[in-house]
Amino acid sequence: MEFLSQAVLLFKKDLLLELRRRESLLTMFFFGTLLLFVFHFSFDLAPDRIAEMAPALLWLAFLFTGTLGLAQLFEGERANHCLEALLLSPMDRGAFFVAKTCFNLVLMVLVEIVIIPLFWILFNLPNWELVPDLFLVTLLGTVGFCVLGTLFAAVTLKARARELLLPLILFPLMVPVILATIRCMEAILRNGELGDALPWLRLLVGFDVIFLTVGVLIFDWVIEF
Amino acid sequence: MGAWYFVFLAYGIVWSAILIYWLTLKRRLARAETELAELCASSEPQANAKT
Amino acid sequence: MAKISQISGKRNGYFGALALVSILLGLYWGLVQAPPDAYQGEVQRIMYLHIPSILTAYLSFFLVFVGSCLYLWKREKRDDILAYSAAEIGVLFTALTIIEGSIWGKPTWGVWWTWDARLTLTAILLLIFAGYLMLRSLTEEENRGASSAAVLGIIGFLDIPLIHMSVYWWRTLHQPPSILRPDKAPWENIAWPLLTPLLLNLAAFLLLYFYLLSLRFRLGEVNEEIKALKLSRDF
Amino acid sequence: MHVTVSHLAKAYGALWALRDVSLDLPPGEFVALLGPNGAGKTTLLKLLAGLLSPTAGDIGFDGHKFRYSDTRHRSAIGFLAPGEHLYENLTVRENLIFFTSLYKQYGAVSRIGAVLEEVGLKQRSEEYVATLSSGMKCRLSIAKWKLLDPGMLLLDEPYGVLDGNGVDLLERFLRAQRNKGSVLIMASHHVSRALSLCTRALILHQGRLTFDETRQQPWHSLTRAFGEFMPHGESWNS
Repeated sequence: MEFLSQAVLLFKKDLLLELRRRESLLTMFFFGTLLLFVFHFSFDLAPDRIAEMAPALLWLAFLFTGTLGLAQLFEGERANHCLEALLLSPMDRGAFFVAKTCFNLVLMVLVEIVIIPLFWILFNLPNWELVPDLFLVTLLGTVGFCVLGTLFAAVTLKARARELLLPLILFPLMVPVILATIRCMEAILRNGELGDALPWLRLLVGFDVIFLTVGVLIFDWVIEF
Repeated sequence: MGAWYFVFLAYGIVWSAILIYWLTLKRRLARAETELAELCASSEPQANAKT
Repeated sequence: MAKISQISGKRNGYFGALALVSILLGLYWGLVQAPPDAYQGEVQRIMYLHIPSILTAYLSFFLVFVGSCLYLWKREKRDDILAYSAAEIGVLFTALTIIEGSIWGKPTWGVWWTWDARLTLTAILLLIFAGYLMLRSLTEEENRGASSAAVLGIIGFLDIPLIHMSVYWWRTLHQPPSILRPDKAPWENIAWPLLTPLLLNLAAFLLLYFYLLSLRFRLGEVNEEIKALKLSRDF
Repeated sequence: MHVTVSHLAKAYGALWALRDVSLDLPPGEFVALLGPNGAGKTTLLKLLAGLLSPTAGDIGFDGHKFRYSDTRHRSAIGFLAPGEHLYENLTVRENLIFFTSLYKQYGAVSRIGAVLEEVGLKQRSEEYVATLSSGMKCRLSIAKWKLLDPGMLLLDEPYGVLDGNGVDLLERFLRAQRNKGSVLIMASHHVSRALSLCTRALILHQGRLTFDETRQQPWHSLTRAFGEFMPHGESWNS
């Protein structure tokens, strides 16, 4: 249970730091809305093609906002050599990974809570009652993104051109999550419930579980000097 | 655009790429081994001198 | 892995000669001896190149995975050299696979690039490989780069089945899957007379692959020895 | 805590930062690590702290070989870099609460108030660390390690920014730790201060251990060995 208490401790520290500096959340939020406007101008969403366009646009917005969040993820540790302070301590590296993943997840979920309804308003889409289901699927996709994103944000911590390298490594690995999330959202939009997109949902859940466990196990070598 | 054109195109590209890679690999290996030989040669006398 | 590194220069030569002979044999059999395919005609001969190079690409990704796991576990330089040698050759073969795939696609589908499941999968594989090599070269500190690349090697390999599934499901939504169907092994749905050249070429490719790998491995080891010698000289 | 170091070596690329250092430090040993800049002092400290993986050799705590992944030994390792290892955007108290719970010293949380009083940061305990002066930050680091009470405390040039009673505070803390049986290794250029506290002196030169002797009152051998590195004009009462 020590693992959990350390994870909670680190998570609270990150939240406190974020409340004090308030830079990641606001920048991610404004970046997300900015992307929505950009999409609105560049695509004329004919009502009938809404079903397959909306999920792709939403998910693209979240992907790029998440990447922005990942770049900021270890900033708190970078200042004043705090990462060294954590590595010095008897902290379980897996707990550190879980804390960082949950922190980034919370940031992205907060952004998504605002962006999805805003998306509905901007693109004046009809079926409002589907938003909760959509949000659930997006949540699963975001978990997958945060797990691998945090892992590779830590891996590229010491690399040159960090901000460029991270998306380059991350996006090919995210292909299953991108495809699965968009297919599930499309199914929900088109016929109200998952139906034939269930295997996609299983793939998504499998992805999250596999890489969360692998991440916790492997994080020892990722963060070590 | 006979079918043979595409076959030769594909085979040509693949085998020339592999050939080029093989040659560069050979050259890099040769250069590395000569450097190794020089290092061994130059560090031998020094090692003896030191003992 | 110790076996490969013991192959001295001379024995490497025999290995190379053997690979060369089998390549020429495969070429002759595939291009001249084998009858053209029933409905695809001559273009089918690219298949003798395409399937072996895909399998070698998959093999090299597996070797990267094995090398990365061993390196993280035992921290021996040798496993790391194996991993990035396999990665380097893997990138070459994956790129060639994509080129062959598009050349083969032109006469059969009339377009240079089709979002066929196999080609998309190979393209993603190439991106992951490229990410692996980029990560290794952009990380300054030596063994930090090695362990970061090892992590990507492992995660990348574990991700392949998921990518494979998602790309094929995505593909079957739009058009029926092509020859390399996931449910049946490639050689089941090919007529017998075409099979022997395919297997011959496959053997040739594997021999070539291991020959190149042993050369690249040797290069990695020599570089390592040079660094060790320089270090020990001013110890 | 008994610290043993055998044939420790560290190379960055083709350059040796540290070559074949072997030490045996019984509990209560206070080592003054001396030597010119770039002699490998910080590298040795970081290797002992487990922040760097050595190219060769290994480190043992109370007989157990130190491995990087196991965090058992980590709670006993202290590394005082003045002003560093503190979260700038957390307040003084939050920093201490965070680190004491991270090191699982839940008992120490109640002593935070008293320790802050000692280091003179009592009235600033709710301020952000970023607003503190570097001297104050150094005192906060001292307070932090006073609470965590490590078995081995490494110090990297702690005197840099401390004022008069700051130095007294630090030296009282170091003597207390020494009497408690923990091993202290201090890398410093304030030779006279370091020698007045230490029980043993090491001199590192270009990564090599050129001098390793326990303290004697007229320390002529040290004067000779250290002569060339001394800033001319400065002398110390060894």
